[in-house]
Amino acid sequence: MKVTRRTFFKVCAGGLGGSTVAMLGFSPDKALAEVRPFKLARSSETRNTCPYCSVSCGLIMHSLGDKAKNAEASIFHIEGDPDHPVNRGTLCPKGAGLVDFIHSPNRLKYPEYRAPGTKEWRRISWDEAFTRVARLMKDDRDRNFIPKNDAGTTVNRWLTTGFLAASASSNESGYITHKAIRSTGILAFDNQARV
Amino acid sequence: MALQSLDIIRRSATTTPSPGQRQTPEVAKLIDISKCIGCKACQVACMEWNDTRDDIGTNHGVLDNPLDLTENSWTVMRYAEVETERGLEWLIRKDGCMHCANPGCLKACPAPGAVVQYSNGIVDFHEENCIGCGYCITGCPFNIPRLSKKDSKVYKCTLCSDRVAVGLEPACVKTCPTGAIVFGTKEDMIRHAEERVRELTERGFAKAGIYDPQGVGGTHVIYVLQHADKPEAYCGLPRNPSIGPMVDLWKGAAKPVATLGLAMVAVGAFCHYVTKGPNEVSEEIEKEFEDEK
Amino acid sequence: MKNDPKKILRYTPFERANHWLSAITFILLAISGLAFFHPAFYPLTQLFGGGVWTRILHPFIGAAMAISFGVMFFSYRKLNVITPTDKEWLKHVREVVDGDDRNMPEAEKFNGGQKLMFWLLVGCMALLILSGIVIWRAYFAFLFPAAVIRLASVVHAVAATIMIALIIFHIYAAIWTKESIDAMLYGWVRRPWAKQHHPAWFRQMMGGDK
Amino acid sequence: MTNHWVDIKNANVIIVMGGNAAEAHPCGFKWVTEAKAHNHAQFIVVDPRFTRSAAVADLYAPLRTGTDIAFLGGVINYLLSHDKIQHEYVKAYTNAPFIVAEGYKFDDGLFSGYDEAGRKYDKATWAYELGPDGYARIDETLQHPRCVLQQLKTHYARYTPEMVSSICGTPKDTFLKVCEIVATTSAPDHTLTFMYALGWTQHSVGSQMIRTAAMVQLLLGNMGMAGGGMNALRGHSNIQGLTDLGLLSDLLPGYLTMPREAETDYQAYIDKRALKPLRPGQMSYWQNYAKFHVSLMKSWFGDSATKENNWCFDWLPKLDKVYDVLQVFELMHQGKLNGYFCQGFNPLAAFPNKAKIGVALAKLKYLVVIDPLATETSCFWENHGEHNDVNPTKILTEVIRLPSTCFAEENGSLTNSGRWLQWHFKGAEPPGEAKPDADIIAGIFLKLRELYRKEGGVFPDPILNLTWNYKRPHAPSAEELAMEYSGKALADLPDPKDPAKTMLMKGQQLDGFAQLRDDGTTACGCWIYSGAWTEKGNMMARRDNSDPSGLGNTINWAFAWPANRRILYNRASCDPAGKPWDPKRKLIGWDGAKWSGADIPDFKPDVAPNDAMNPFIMLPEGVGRLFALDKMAEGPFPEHYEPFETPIDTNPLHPKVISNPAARVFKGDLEAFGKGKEYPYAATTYRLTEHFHFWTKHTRLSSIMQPEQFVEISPELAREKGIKDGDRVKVWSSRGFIRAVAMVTKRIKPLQVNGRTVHTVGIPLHWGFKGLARRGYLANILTPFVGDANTQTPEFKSFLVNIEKA
Repeated sequence: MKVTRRTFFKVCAGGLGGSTVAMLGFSPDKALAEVRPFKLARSSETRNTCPYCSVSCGLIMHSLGDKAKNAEASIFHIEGDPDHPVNRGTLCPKGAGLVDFIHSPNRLKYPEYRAPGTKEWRRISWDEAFTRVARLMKDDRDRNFIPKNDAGTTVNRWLTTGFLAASASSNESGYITHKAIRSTGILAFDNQARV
Repeated sequence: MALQSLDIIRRSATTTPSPGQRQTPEVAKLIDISKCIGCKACQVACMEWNDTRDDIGTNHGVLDNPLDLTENSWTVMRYAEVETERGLEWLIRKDGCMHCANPGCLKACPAPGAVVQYSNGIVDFHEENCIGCGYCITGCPFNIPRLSKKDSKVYKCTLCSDRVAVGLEPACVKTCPTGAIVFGTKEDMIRHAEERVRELTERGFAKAGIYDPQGVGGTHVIYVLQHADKPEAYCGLPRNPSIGPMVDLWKGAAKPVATLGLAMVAVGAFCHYVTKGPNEVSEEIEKEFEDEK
Repeated sequence: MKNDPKKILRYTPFERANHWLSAITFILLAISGLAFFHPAFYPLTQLFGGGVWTRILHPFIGAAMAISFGVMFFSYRKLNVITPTDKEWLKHVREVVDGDDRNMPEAEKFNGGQKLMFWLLVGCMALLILSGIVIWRAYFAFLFPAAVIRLASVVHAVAATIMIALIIFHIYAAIWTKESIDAMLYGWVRRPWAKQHHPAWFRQMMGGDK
Repeated sequence: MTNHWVDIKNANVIIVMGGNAAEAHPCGFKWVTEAKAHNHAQFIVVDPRFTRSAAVADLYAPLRTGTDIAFLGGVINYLLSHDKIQHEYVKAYTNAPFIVAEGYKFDDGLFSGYDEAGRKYDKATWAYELGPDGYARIDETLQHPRCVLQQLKTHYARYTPEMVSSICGTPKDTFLKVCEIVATTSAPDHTLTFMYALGWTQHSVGSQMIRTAAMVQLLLGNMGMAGGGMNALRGHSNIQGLTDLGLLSDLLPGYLTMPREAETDYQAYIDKRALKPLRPGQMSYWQNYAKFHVSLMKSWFGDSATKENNWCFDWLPKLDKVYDVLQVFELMHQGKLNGYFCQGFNPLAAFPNKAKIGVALAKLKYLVVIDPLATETSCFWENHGEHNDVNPTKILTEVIRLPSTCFAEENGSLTNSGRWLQWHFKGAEPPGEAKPDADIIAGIFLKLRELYRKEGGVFPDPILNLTWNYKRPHAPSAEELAMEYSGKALADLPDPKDPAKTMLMKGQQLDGFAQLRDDGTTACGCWIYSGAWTEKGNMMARRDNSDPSGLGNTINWAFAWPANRRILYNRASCDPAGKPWDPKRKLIGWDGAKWSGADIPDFKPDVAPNDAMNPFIMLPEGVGRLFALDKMAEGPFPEHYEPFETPIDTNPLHPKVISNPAARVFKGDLEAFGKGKEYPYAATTYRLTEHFHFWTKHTRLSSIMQPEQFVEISPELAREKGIKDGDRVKVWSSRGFIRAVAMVTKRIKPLQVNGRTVHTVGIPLHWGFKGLARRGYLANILTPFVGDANTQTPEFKSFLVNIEKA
């Protein structure tokens, strides 16, 4: 094919024209930028207390959904409660990252059982779990409960099972734990107060 | 169109004026290093609010972690153990975008609307317009923007423009346990900073001062430094930051000069052709070879 | 296509193909580079599929051109050694511009102007390659300190501007000097053309001092 | 805390010692920065490490770990010898004028009555001299050679600045500078506050460290004052609550104490605790013990608890000794325990000597773990290479792991360090099948009760008769439980002022513990929490943060125990005539008829000033104790004893008695203590601000902030050992080793102690073999199995290690 000078010019002119058209604004332009939409605009807010240290900062937890029947709440953001007299809206690095604690991949989801000498967990039902724990407790208590000491004094204690209580659980959990555990006669009872 | 778009006073790679009729108060974030305990709550709150998560890294023999700003860490604490006349001092600086009044990133950016500046002073990146060239990194006097390995767009602190737009303080400001980071109008922040400098002077920090570098037109993130005479002691805070001659030349004079120059070459050529006509083989030589035929 | 047995071969097919490869890549580079250089040219990114694609493609096209230009450089570097004749030629360049080449020293395959152009392009190209690597964000920029990147950005812009100007000039010279484009398109030139513009080369091709 | 977080802003001088508030309690620490900014407060940090708290301090004083008593004893000596005490306060509100019984003495490191074989004291001589009226004798002139003040002077005269510097390694001028600043607060209108935490408690002499500081506060007249007090910054969010609720071997809710096996008689049990006044006109509030105890038993056993059966006194187990965690793990290690429950607790990481803990757990028949997270303890049988090198097939413990909810998924209250009970609300459903702790306890308990009901068994009475009248027995609600511990009337209660009127009707919630009775007509699960849920509703959920006094007491925010009181001993903020020591910080005042003001008065509201009643109403003598009587295991005055692992292998004060003579040490552990020759470096474990115990390594954000285990050493030690910043090092004690990254920092300084250089190795403890953060060694691999003589809190803060490049 012989490209004459004329055709060459035509090609060049075409290219130039095309780019000029583009430059004149025929190309799709982007919308003028604006700030990211505010992510809490309609989230549900729940008041809570930071579970880490004993400053007990006030929290506001923001969750998905408006608590309608068909929506399942999931907390996606937590920030300090500005009305709280101690933290006044602030949070420390641990508290500011609480949302990742709630959604930690290491959260336990189901009761699990590890048989003696085995290498893995087996998922069990709550009923199985409670039944097994109660059975172990009763067998041990019945076998080792000490109603009277050597001197014949009533002591009513059970020393072969112990209980370590949580220290980030609520007063209500703590209270019912104390009540239930003491009723069995357990004395090896402690919490995180020391460590 | 949302109202905030009207607050844009400057837009990268745009030759026509931005809408600028609507005025909002000029804001500033004040970081008082003398109150900072380096707890990193700001780092966490930033990631949490902006839904970014950096890699779980390693320890490098320092408390700093992540070690540097990344596309996911828009702010990091930098720790300097400095011996001064007062003995050992631990100067801990929250590093991040300074939101310059005269932003080098915006100047350098070739993509229209990828970097914008609002009338409240916030310099924001709009990643949907970002082409990933990294010119903003070249233009920034504070070495702030970071290119994402995932999407090849740059990211940096937005000063929580989304929060500020609805009347909230930035996430790092809200979370700061000791009130080392405060937020308000720039005027109020300067006043607050002056009070802090007075108090520090009383406590024996004779050279306490405000860091609001004028080389970039002032910033919308300002520091109170115990030793304002030694900004470098704070993990290399630049003493007199400015956009710099190279970037100025590149994104300043060079643009019109070069464009004009090229146009003149083209026009010159055209004129030459029109005036002098084509350069053809002379009749004489043509004849010479006609003989041969 | 040698349609006239009396024509002289000026450029081999390979040379021509490579020249046009350089030319095309250069044009693409110039368009995309200008798009980043000045907002007025930014819409040119549409030709490449938008800003991001332009950013991605530009350095790769640059790498392609670097290779093709490199080949040209090695093929022509000896032919472009500037001789005293060329210097003489350059002293009389105004006459050429005025369209009067009667008193010019005899040009070889390339005249003094072309040789000067060659070396200027080589210089620009070298600067562009070097500075281009420094500012290639995706792969190399993180290796360099900010000050070096800033300098490289300026060097890249300046070298590119000069090179575009040179190429505009080069294209114009080709348009102005009739039949030059045919030479690069088809490879063969008419003998009168050769004698007119490159007498020394013409003689050499004719096998003696005709 | 005797005071509360916001009150710190009222201080003139703040000392953070035995803690690192900026790092461990950043949001509470804000009130330190507020005090500095708005109250011109001086802020002092005393710590072996230049901490994040020190970063913002006006003065930092280094000291060797475990020598705080020497430091504070030196402060006491300075205050007494420079006459920088609040005289009027000391005379009226402390036992300084009280005369100590004859026979009390202190000699060469030991107090009178020491039994070396039993490692304990006969405390008979640690007493007041009593008059014929049964009251303690006092000398108002404070000159009697046996009065407490004179004894105090003699005791601490040995703690000279030179001695302090030699023991602690604190430069003498720095120590004196601290003393000078502390002394400024002896002015009645100036206060000092101490903020401390595990840096004091986790020593073999931890309780005495705290006591020494409390004595400083009494001498300076800072107890009961706004901006003063002794402020224990508790650890977990509800460790205060769990302690208040008595979840400890020897406690019942509200600091009631469990009976010992020798206490066979109910009335004797009560009488021993219902202390009679030791001075005329004193309140001695524990006289009401029976009311609290009977109401508790009514709450637990309902109608089964009757006057006739001594309110089920026999149903409470009787202690033969205290079963603190060290004791329990010692027994477990001996194979004497079969079962163990860990509810939200990670003992494999949290108790000293991990190797011993691991072996102990493997001897159990069953282990039940209730936790929201996959803890190391629940996985103690898993092999995790170098980090947990065990053989699962050899571990025959049955492990049951039960998922519990986290804070966000339940309602309830937490008690903060300032004693505020604050209610929180559920915001989302728990993951999978996780259940609230209360439901899990209910599930186990009801199943156990069902078995006893069906099969019978040993002594089932307390189990079968425990009150369990919750609307949904398997899921008691937090609201029901809160109402139960707050207490209610079991019969119509007459108004004590006018018996014709009814104060409360049967079934109504009590207004507070003042309404409790010992006749079985009130039930209250925790007397000090009484009033948390009244007929007006849930006081813990109150949200009025108004602060009319400006002192930050916000008394309508949530509920503070006791009786919503925000600052304990606040009667002591006024002089004996009832005028505030500092009118600018007036907490309460006498209005002619009663006490009232910005806080709830910690006093009998209608007792006028200048009456004999003194401010410390819980104590039989009504005054603060500079001399502790028999309340402490190792002596009535704190004495410096070296940590059980001391780098100097001596005690400069008394080389014959080096470490706490009254601390309990188990056989085998004593022999395992390291000596300075083999393990030359003082080590201390601690927390970092980025993490919370072994918990946040499961949290991505926290793991990003501090991903990998490290230890901190000084540049000098690093040079000696050829260690560079960022190198991996091995740190070992006589119990095991860890490997970690070395952080070489100027923030840890070698100290000059007893004529030689002592280096410190700092060991943060947040890593383990589970979690999102990089795997690491549990730091308790290194720590010694010995605790404080009074509380048995393990000595995590002072031990010996060696270090080398790994």
